[in-house]
Amino acid sequence: MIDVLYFAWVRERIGLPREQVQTQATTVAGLVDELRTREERYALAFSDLSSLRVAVDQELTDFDAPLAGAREVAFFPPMTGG
Amino acid sequence: MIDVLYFAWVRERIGLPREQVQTQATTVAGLVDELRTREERYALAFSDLSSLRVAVDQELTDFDAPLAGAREVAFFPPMTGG
Amino acid sequence: MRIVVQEQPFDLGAEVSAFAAGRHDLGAVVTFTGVVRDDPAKPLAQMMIEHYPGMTEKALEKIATEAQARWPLGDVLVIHRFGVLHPGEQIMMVATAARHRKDAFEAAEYLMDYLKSRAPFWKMEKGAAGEGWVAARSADEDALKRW
Amino acid sequence: MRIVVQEQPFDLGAEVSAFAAGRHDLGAVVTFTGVVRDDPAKPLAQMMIEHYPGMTEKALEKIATEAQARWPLGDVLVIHRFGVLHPGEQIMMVATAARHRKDAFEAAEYLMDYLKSRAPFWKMEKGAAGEGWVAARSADEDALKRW
Repeated sequence: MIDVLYFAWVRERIGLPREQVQTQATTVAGLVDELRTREERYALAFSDLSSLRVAVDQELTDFDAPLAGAREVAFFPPMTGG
Repeated sequence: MIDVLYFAWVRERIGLPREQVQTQATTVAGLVDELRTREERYALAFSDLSSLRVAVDQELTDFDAPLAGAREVAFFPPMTGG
Repeated sequence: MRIVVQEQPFDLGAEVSAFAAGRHDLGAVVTFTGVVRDDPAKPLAQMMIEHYPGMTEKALEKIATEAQARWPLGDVLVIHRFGVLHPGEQIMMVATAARHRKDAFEAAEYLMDYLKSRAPFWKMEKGAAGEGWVAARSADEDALKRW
Repeated sequence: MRIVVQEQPFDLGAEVSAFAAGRHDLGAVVTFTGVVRDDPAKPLAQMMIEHYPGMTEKALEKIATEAQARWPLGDVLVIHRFGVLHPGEQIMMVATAARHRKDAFEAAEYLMDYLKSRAPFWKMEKGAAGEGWVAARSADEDALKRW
């Protein structure tokens, strides 16, 4: 089980800020593929990966990143701080 | 008659902060030549023009600048503000 | 180094005074302050800043640590707010102190460039015309290529 | 634009707060503060700053006006002290406000580069080892080539 977190419009599209997910995926991209098949709102949120960023265990990474040992994966749009 | 002002170590070498000078010089360089002939302390202060800066009527300029109409000429080392 | 992520306003004047005080070996202090901007053509009622608690602090510390590794800095301060803000309010600030001004300026610009695109904050604007998430500017991503 | 040349100390925190306040169209505020630095290897008792009354104000106004012509600035502030200062005291500050951070940063660096080499201030340091005028650094003159 890993915690999956959503922020900003990803959170709005999926409709919740975090959930626990049972996954067989070995990479972030694999997890995304699993989520996409769940429901339309997931497919919509993950329709364009180039507009998304991902963090594994609170470190920014990319969609090829392995999930081995990961406790927390977060999906969000490009940051707009400052 | 023009006011001639000295700042920082130029003031210290010449021994006064300002004086009125009667001059026939038409350029700053001409004024410097006249001052140099006055006394040793002037010759010393003006011995290396590359280490000096000049302002005519409170505008930074160079030693070729004309003196026509000038009321105030100031000599000083490179600035070190900030 | 001091990293602060908080909802409440901060006192810019007090922060700058405290940051600059007491260190006699540092000749140059640079600050950047980000303010909620209001466009008269598209009036803003409020800005809501979402963040990723836990990751935010880590990301800011990583950016500040990298700045300290690249420039000889005496001190670094980063403060960033989240929650609801209104036009004219201060969103965030960074401060850098160094012996020479070039280092303090460059480090502050570096902090801002990375904070913009690598710290997990997202801005939503609410106004008369509705609400919407602020889009990342490609100029902000491009700014990172400088370093 | 506000240009201040004065002998007494200024309140950095109050100046920064006042400068940043009230303008809702400006998202970015940058400040630079110069502090009298003390080198432990060569302890400084005091710094004396001489200036050229009349020309100083004109030179600073000219530099600030040029900065406003080059960058879209909402406001510019320059404060510079003269007279006797001690280690840790603030010598001067500049502040710039703009819509975007790049303009505010560049304008502040421009102001500092020109102020260093084109505003008529001279520093004398007094310490245990005697007194002497601070020499201009060629790096400061070189910095102007950037603009």
